[in-house]
Amino acid sequence: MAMDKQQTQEFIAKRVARELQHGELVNLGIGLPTLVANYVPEDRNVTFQSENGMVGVGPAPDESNHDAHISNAGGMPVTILTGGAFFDSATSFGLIRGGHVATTVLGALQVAQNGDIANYMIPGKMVPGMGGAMDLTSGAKRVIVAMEHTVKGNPKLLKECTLPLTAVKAVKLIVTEMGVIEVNEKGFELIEINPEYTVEEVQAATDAPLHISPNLIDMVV
Amino acid sequence: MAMDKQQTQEFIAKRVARELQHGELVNLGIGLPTLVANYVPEDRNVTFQSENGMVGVGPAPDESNHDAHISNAGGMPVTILTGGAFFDSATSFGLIRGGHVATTVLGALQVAQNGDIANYMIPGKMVPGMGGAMDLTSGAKRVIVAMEHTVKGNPKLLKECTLPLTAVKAVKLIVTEMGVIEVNEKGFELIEINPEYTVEEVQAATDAPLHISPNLIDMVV
Amino acid sequence: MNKRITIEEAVSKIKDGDTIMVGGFLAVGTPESLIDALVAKGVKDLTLICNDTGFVDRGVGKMVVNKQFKKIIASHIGTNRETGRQMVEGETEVVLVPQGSLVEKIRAGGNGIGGFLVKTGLGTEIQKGKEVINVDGVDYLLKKPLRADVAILFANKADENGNLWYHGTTRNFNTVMATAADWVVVEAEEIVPVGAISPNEVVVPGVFVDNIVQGVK
Amino acid sequence: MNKRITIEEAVSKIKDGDTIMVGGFLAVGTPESLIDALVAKGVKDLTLICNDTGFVDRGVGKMVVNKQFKKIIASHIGTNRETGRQMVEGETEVVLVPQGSLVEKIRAGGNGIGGFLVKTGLGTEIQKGKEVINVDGVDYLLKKPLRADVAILFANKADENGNLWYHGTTRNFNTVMATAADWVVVEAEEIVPVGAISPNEVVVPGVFVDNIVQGVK
Repeated sequence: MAMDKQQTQEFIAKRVARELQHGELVNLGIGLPTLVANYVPEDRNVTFQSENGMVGVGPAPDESNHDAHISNAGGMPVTILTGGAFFDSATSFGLIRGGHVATTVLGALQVAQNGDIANYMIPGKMVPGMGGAMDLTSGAKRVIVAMEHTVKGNPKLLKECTLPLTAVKAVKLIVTEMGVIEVNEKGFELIEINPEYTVEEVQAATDAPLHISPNLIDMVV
Repeated sequence: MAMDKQQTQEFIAKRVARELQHGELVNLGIGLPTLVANYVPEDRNVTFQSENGMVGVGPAPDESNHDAHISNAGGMPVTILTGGAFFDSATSFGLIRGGHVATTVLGALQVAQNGDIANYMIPGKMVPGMGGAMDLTSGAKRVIVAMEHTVKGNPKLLKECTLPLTAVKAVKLIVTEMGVIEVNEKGFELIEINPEYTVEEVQAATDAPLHISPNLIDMVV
Repeated sequence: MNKRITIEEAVSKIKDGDTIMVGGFLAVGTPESLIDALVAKGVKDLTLICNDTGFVDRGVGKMVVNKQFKKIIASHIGTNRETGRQMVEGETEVVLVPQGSLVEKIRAGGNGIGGFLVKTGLGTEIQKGKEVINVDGVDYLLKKPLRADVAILFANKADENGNLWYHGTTRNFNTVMATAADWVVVEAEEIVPVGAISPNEVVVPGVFVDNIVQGVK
Repeated sequence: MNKRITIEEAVSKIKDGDTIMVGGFLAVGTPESLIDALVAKGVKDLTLICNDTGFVDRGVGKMVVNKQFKKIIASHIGTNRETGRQMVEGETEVVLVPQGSLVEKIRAGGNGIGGFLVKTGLGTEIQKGKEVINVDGVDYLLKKPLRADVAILFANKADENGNLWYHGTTRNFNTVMATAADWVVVEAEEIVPVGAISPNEVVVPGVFVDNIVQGVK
């Protein structure tokens, strides 16, 4: 792999962007998932929500255009697109829990083969709090995890999560730099593979049985 | 009594108006209670809510000023005073149930000596529905009943209600053309009497023991 | 995304047997043009969720007179004598719900709340068949969420993206019903281009709204 | 009724041991002037209810650094390392609540809802100590209401009657907290005469607000 960290993240974000459907309302987590907004196919009108209180999230403003009262859920300055709207946190989580958010894209520390996800704390080490992640993973119609396949060489796709869970049986799709994995009744099913890797390499980096789709194709970003 | 029906209602409304405190948010039921707004003492700033979605209810508009989109909970055209606000029914009942409405003034079919109130249906005869009455009687901090003392000569202040209840132990004060009755741990306590009546006459028109306040005074409107 | 359709297209999506929410409070803030079109179409066996049943000649009451409902869930039916007649004669099932609970049940249905606890109705006939849940020594009734197949709503102004703006007391049940139906269509007094309603002034974000129609003046 | 008071009068009403709600989301829409005055006053042993604990030098985080809280209820503390340090070293009790449940618990506290059911947190550590209630075959967690003695909030604009108007993403927890405290004070960027905010554009009706103060630019 010639990809550095930034290239890897962009590669994953590009592939996730192709999952977003025309007309959908989408919530992107902070970090890697935020990059997805940059790669939405031009023929698709996707609306982004930020759970601190807006739909129609646009790109970061120029310095000259910066409005301290418009920010995203990561606290970073953003703009609002024409046709967007501001609202309070109660309405925002009504959107999320009420199934109005079609897709949420989140990072994860661990994902289990039954769809369990852990992404909000490492006991004794990192306890930032779950923020909106528990509501998003239990409320959005489709939960996509966008993350690097391993952390320091250790698998993040597991038989069972060992960290405190964010949600049970929530994840439907995982996109990593190695491939695209569907979480279904079989467990993890590899449906697309990055041609830079072999199936054996992906399995070796995954700590749960990897079912190989009969229709496995090369990952296209 | 020289008072006709309209005079009786105005008399009751005037007495109720003196109960409203400076700065209070008040909800008036339809019919007689609506008249209370006309008699608020001038030194008191009282805000009226209409549960269909406004605070700052003002008087009915002139014909020329009529806005079909501004009405009260009885569906009648009203105006909004400067400083008022419009909102939806969820917010409106949040105000009511959340204890933000200090006083509600309602009519009643029956009131029991423990404060039970029945005011929304007569089975087999009149079933209009409770509208907002159940929320108002269980949510407002103080429930005042404004009504004529009897109906067709029959008492409406009873030992126990016989009609389906609107709320249990809700009523704190009853104002009729005969007097002002507090509902407390003793039951009905007559605290003011219309000098046109004797205590015996008020008791005769009341189907539950009437405790006479040691500080009984003449009703002043 | 231009969400504008015709009134004909809108009513074509509403089928016999549907559960339908209708915005409005005593025919203020009611989608009268959509109601008129539904009366003309004659779709029937509907379940209605509405604050009240309006009047015989105004609001959703016109559909009551046209006998289009098999069941009515409302807080008040006293202004439409035909609703009372149909209830008494067993033609239509009527379920009365306290107004504050009704709007909150709809909010729950649209906002992913599986149920909620209120004191409203404790010790009254409303309590029948409902679970009493004690929280820290206080009794409450458990109220369940309500959803519908379709919501037909009113707004004073809508942009082509479905963002809604209201004037006066027209919001009532409209804003909450927008969250709680599988398909939401809004009749606007005025349709404006996207951008004409400031994001600070939007009352209901367009993401809740599937389609808009222009009301007939 | 002119609800305007000075910042000094406002902070004089906040006492050691109070439970205090603070509006804002990562220090956007936070009443910074009131926070600065509370830091100066040094009121302590407070219980904080806030979405997050801001930053060490911005938002409610300044009060964390000043060790004014004995307990913190929030959805996120990751942007303020001092909160984490106080938690780990046992100086401050921290209760983490999922963001959507936190705002809904506050809404329940202010709107007469005795509790509500959500799926959020089912099967996670959040479930510990909470009642699981099954409604029509589906499990939910019962969440209880939250209220406070005091709420200190932000608005972009307030009229002298307490009506509030917001711009951008500053609403966040402010609008809901306005309903849920015994005493509510709002720091406005701009105070305008009554009537300057149209009744159609009011975001939080003044009936929820006890006092307003002018923020320091």
